[in-house]
Amino acid sequence: MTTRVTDAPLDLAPLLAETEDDACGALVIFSGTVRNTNEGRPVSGMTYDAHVALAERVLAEIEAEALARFAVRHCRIVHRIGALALGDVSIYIVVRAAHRAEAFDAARYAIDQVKARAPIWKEEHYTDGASRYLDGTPLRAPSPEADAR
Amino acid sequence: MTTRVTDAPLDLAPLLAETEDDACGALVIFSGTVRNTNEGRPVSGMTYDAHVALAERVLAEIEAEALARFAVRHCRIVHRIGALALGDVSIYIVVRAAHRAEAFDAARYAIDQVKARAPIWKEEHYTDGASRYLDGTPLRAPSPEADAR
Amino acid sequence: MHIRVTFYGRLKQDTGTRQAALELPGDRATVRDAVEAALKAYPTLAAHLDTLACSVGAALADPGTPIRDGDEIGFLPPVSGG
Amino acid sequence: MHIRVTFYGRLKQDTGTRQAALELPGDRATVRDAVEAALKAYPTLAAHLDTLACSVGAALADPGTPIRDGDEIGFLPPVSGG
Repeated sequence: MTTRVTDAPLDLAPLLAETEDDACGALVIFSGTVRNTNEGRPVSGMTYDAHVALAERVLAEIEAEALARFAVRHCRIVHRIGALALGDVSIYIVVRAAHRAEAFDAARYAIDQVKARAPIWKEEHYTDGASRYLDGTPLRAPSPEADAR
Repeated sequence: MTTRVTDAPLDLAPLLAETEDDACGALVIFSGTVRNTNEGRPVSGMTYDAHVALAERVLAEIEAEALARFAVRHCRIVHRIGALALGDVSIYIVVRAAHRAEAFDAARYAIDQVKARAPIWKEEHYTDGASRYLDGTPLRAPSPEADAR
Repeated sequence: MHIRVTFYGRLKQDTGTRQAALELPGDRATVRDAVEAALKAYPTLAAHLDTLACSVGAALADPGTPIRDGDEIGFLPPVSGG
Repeated sequence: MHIRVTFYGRLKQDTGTRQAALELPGDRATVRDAVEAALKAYPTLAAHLDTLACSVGAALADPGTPIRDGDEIGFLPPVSGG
């Protein structure tokens, strides 16, 4: 089974290799990295928590939605959890399409959806030793109407 | 001097290394690759010609414009020329910013500008042995008014 | 009925607990019943009820979703991944 | 005045030439004069004049841009990089 959520450092090369496709002229990659400040406070690192089984499902769903909504041929998402240092990569999104506009749109869709829907939580650590969980987006269960569609 | 136009295969790793920056939380990479069809014709490869000295200047200008117009901290562009096979990478654009929206916008700006302004030409080779130069965008010299601003 | 509840993100911090076993009366229950039982055991959850979501196993669940003996109920605060 | 002209992209194909030496009369000239001289030597350029751009050295140039002995004038058809 493809792993999308892992506590190991993320590696871009295998994502590029598994999506290689001569029918694609455009590749867009998004990556999130741990930033050294947030709202003016100096940050020393970040701990990511996740509901791994549900997050795996949600990331796979977002990949499938990107393929269904945009003219793209590949969308792969991997997210790291656990303790990350400054500069560490927390997420890679790799999109390949025939043309660039669709690749950009799909990558943007994917990261926006990950932030809104993936059951993943950031705890920010500060250089003064304090830490806090970041505010986020409340999850909603899919409505029965949506299921029936 | 930084090289932005080369006939050697492009390598992403040094671009990522030279733009590493803890102040950035978002990385967007665009890459163009040689596609196996165009307008329904099977393609076997692509030859890129360039006015190298002018192209180096134009790519550096586009990098600087991306930094000036968007809240991004790094923009690097490299373009390959010469004979490329299917799937080969013709261009990498690497953008790093504090936040993702600006990184996406700047990467998109950069590739749009490269296509409109860089003195680079594609000759497409087809599997039947034919080839043709692709239609493109006429260049315009910067107007004296623009220079005076 | 025995269930397990798992607290994620700041709920783990606020309850001081990653996972706990709870007992629900009777043999029919819903996610709503699990939340009420967890609230009794972990009163600090009260501050999070407005933005709480729940999972049953590997799926998001509504308050009315039925649960069975042995289910694992996830308590999910607002998400902030990426 | 001696100049060099360089043909890029499809202009290289249409003229059959990458680079050529041209002689311009007198010691004052502009890009326009270089284009006229190139057109005499390579009549197939006529089809491309509407969309032609020129460079002098490593800079884009207007038709009125002055050129000097030894300059290299680039003949640039519409671009298609990326």
